[in-house]
Amino acid sequence: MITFTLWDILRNLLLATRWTILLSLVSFIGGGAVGLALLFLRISKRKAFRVIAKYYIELFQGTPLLMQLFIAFFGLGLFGIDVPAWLAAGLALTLWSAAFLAEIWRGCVEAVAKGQWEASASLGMGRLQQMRYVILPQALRVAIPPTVGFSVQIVKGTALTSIIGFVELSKAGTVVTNATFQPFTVYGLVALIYFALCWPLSKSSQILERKLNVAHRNH
Amino acid sequence: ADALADITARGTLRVAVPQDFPPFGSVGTDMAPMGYDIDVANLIAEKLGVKAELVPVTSANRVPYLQTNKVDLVISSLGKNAEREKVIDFSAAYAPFFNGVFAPADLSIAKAEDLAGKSIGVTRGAVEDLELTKIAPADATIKRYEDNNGTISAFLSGQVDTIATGNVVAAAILAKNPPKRPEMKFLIKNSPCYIGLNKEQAALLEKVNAIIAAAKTDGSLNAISQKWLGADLPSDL
Amino acid sequence: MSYHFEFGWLLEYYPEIIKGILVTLELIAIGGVLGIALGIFCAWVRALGPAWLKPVVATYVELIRNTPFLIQLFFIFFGLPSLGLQLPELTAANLAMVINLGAYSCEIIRAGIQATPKGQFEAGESLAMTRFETFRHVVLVPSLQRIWPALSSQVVIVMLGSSVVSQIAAEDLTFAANFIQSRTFRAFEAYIVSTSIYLVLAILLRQVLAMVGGLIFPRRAAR
Amino acid sequence: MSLIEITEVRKSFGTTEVLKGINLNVEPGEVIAIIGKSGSGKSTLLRCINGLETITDGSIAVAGAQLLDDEVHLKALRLKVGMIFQQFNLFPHLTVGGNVMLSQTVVKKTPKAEAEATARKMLERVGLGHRFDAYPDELSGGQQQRVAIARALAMQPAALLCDEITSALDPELVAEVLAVVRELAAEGMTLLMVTHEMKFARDVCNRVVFMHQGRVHEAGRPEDVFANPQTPELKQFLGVS
Amino acid sequence: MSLIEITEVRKSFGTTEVLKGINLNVEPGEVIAIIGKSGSGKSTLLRCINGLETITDGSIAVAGAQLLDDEVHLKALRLKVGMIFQQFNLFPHLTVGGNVMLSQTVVKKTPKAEAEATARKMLERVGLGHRFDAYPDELSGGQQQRVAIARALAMQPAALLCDEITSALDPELVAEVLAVVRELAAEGMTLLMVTHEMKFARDVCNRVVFMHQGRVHEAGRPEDVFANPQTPELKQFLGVS
Ligand SMILES: Nc1ncnc2c1ncn2[C@@H]1O[C@H](COP(=O)(O)OP(=O)(O)OP(=O)(O)O)[C@@H](O)[C@H]1O
Ligand SMILES: Nc1ncnc2c1ncn2[C@@H]1O[C@H](COP(=O)(O)OP(=O)(O)OP(=O)(O)O)[C@@H](O)[C@H]1O
Ligand SMILES: [Mg+2]
Ligand SMILES: [Mg+2]
Repeated sequence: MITFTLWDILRNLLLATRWTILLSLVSFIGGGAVGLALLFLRISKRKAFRVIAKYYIELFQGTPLLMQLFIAFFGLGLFGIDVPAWLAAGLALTLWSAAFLAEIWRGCVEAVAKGQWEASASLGMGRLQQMRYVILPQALRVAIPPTVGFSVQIVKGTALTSIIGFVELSKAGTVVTNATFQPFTVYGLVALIYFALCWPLSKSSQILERKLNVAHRNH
Repeated sequence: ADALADITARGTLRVAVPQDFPPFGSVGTDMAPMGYDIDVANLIAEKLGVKAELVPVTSANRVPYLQTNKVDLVISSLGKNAEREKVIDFSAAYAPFFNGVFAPADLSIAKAEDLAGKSIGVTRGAVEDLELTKIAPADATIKRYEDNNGTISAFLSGQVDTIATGNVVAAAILAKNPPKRPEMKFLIKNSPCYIGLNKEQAALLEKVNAIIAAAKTDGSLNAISQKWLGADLPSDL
Repeated sequence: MSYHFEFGWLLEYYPEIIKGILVTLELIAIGGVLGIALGIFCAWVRALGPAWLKPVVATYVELIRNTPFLIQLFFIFFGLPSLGLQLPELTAANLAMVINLGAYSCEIIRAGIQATPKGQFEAGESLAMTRFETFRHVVLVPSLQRIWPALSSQVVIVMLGSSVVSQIAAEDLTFAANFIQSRTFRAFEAYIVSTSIYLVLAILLRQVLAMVGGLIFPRRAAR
Repeated sequence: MSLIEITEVRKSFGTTEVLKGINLNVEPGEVIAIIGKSGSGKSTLLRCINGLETITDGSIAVAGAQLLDDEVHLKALRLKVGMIFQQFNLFPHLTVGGNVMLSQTVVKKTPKAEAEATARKMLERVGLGHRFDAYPDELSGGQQQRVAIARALAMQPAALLCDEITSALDPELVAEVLAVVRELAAEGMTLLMVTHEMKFARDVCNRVVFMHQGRVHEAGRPEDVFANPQTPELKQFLGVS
Repeated sequence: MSLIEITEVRKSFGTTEVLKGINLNVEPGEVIAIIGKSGSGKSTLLRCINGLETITDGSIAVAGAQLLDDEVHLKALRLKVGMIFQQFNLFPHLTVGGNVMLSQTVVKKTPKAEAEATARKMLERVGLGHRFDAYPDELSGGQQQRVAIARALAMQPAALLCDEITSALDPELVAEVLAVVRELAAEGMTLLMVTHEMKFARDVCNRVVFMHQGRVHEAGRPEDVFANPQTPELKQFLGVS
């Protein structure tokens, strides 16, 4: 048996954490971009667009992320499309987080008073201009806390990419445990690292929210 | 397409290997895979005259890797059954199965029938899962965990009475001096491991079988067995 | 495509699939009801409860929300026995679900309570109700109504997240899929079927929650 | 013995003193109007009497019992003194009937049938017997405020505190609420009301209390106070200068 | 040719018809007051003219161009007709100056310097030149409404639609907004305003239109309409019976 020192365990977990962070960033940035596009569809004037976006969101929010990853990687492979694992992971995580972000942001856009749409329309702005100059800047303020809050779910969600071969934090935990038979030490450390990644995000989301509420009350 | 030709052309043999199933596959302190299956993978690659490219897999995705042509072989302590054989091909046996049922001394178990009323922890999809499902009495409860670690943790935390695992693993558990000292109750026999290949790859299958046969005679497979299982290859393999 | 899909043989495994669906339903039923109850209690503590309990609940909520469900599950199933508490896998899975949803719903419900107009508290108190009675009879229902859609989404998310309980051998829907694929090596069929079932469950669950909302909230009266 | 005895009551928010030593005795059956500029402390005084604010100094006694700041004493107090707010504060998730029954069943543990009978009687009294099963948001503001009155009455209080109960109402609806209050006064209910309806105060009240900068600046019978204001502040407030 | 020609306009929400065939021509420079009970369709009419609602039947033409429901036509229309709302609807994330400049730079692609000059001029015109860098929430309601007027004026519209633009204001602030409108009228701006300020309507308008149940029930010069209402409905509305 090879013996792992505590440092060996921690080092390997931290190395794997790089994947967790990288995948989170990809998922967040990609999901943000696709989510924004999806948001436009979801609140479009055209019913067809709204319906498409609605079903998309329903599908991606209604199935386990694990399966989405599996299908993105192996499902496409079945059809002879050889997607590398990083692409499949990026794709699935992006599509998945886009569904959630679009829905979060829709709530924020709808929170902007109807009068703002009407006032900007009566000034001759087109729909995109209204969004760009009037609605989004206001929605953005309320959107920041729940968006940051959701990033915690993304960080935890990346754990599932192990199904397509990524040895990120969770998977590294399992693998190391299987070599060391010290589940407590290893999972304790894993939990700690996740907490260290997620807690600052949750906390800043809460602080932002509180700031926002105070700002609201001052109006 | 002919897989063997592809491998030769590519110069690499892509092999799915476990990293959560010691002693067949686990990792070293540098997170590189190691174990019985890894050594066999390297051996076959060497004999084919190509480089081995190891792809760590889990029990849930090892076959999809093969089916989608992301690997050429699955050397992941696969057991064989009729249903599996409908989907993929199996080589000749490359590893014995020295796995047994382990339990603390105060449990008197000598054969499969004695498992009645007991709970047994196994790793889902592993050979011992397939075998025990066949031979365990109806009122024994088989608990199937995701990986070896789950199985061992379940045993150590008392969630199951007995586990089925390899003797080397059991020795490793013993070395940690747990309150429940597992001792071997009986061996799960007649259930060696096979290498998995895609169907209709006769050339590759033939080649792999030839390499295994050669390795059995020239003693290199026996050396791997000694190294990881602490025992000689049984003569009937 | 060289792979040939075949679904017919899955019929052979219908007992596993049915059992898996039932276990998943049990997890979400127990987790949903008790988790929301725990969430209500914690939200009450955080918004209005005794000062000494607040940090306890806050710690619990932060710990759970910032670590993966799987790790929580492992600690309950493999860790609690060392404290002398040995739980069967299904009980452990249920407990983990309750604890997990409890923390998430706590934060959601708290937001609903905090959005209650101050006048509602004052009206309740000036009618001689205690602070707790006011919470229970005046504040709670409109607060829940206000956040019901968010809470429903969270329940669906937790239902989908429940799939990892298969790792401690709890025989839910994902376990069934994994079990089947480990026997037959037909992962695609097994996962496609289980994914479809999850989708149907998610849609049904959403509708059930909307119906429950319609029952406990007689009208759209929350401001 | 007075029903409500307010002695040297002071109340500060942080460093600003809002009530600066209030003395006021309310006799049973009296109807008192509290008038004064915005910010003079009228609402704060009512809220202190109802225990919604804790007083900083002085004492308040209702029917001889001291007002203390613990749940038991507060509850006893609030059973004797009901309060009605500017913003109605009806419970949106309960029907009109449910609103009026709730505190009876919860606080007094009145059996449901009896609570319902009381609720119907009180709603009848404010002219809303027929809206028992309606929800608050189906009612006009005036009707909502009358439900709030019925809700307070259902607890059978010895006195009612009313804080600008018509200020949030459209002009057409003010009259219907005042009619209800007028009737209560005629029936002998003790009323302490903050109001801006000078005509109403003059017609219905026994006594008018003018508050200014946290003090009772002038008080007396409405005839005297309105016709002969003594202080320049009251004169200015009444617009006679 | 009239500036705004409204011909047999009908508008339904679901099955209820809110406008039941409106005919109205507005000449350049005319100042028209629309009066009528709540729910009579006044706001809906203005919103139809501005294209915020799609009409069910009939036609609306502004400066000879038909109002059609696509982005190009709507934009052309809105460049000619500005609208001011009861709730101001300033953009809270922009300064006063930003509010007035935004649509110029975005819609008309006016260079920034020029837009700023126009914005300053318009703000000057409503008496708020010195608040260019303030944010809307730092202004009183009256000031906010004047900014909204400046914002509409900056697009140099041929006509302005005003929907109860003083209804959300405290009484003291109404006058300052009306003063601005009065000045616009004097300068020859075409104005179509829904208002409850009868005195203002009488003083400033050329024509008064009384709407009742989705129809133009009576219309004419203010002197005539207010002094000699013809229909019982208008009489009742004006409180002369
Ligand atoms: N919770 C509070 N915290 C701090 N200051 C308060 C609070 N409540 C009231 N005040 C201040 O106390 C003073 C008196 O307020 P109060 O509401 O009693 O006046 P009021 O006479 O009822 O006025 P109004 O006619 O406007 O209702 C005001 O200056 C107010 O700003
Ligand atoms: N979006 C809508 N959907 C359905 N009905 C509407 C809508 N907007 C207005 N209505 C109805 O149309 C009728 C006329 O409304 P409108 O707002 O035009 O009246 P108004 O004359 O402006 O009244 P007010 O003086 O109260 O502003 C009302 O009965 C109203 O309920
Ligand atoms: Mg007050
Ligand atoms: Mg209107």
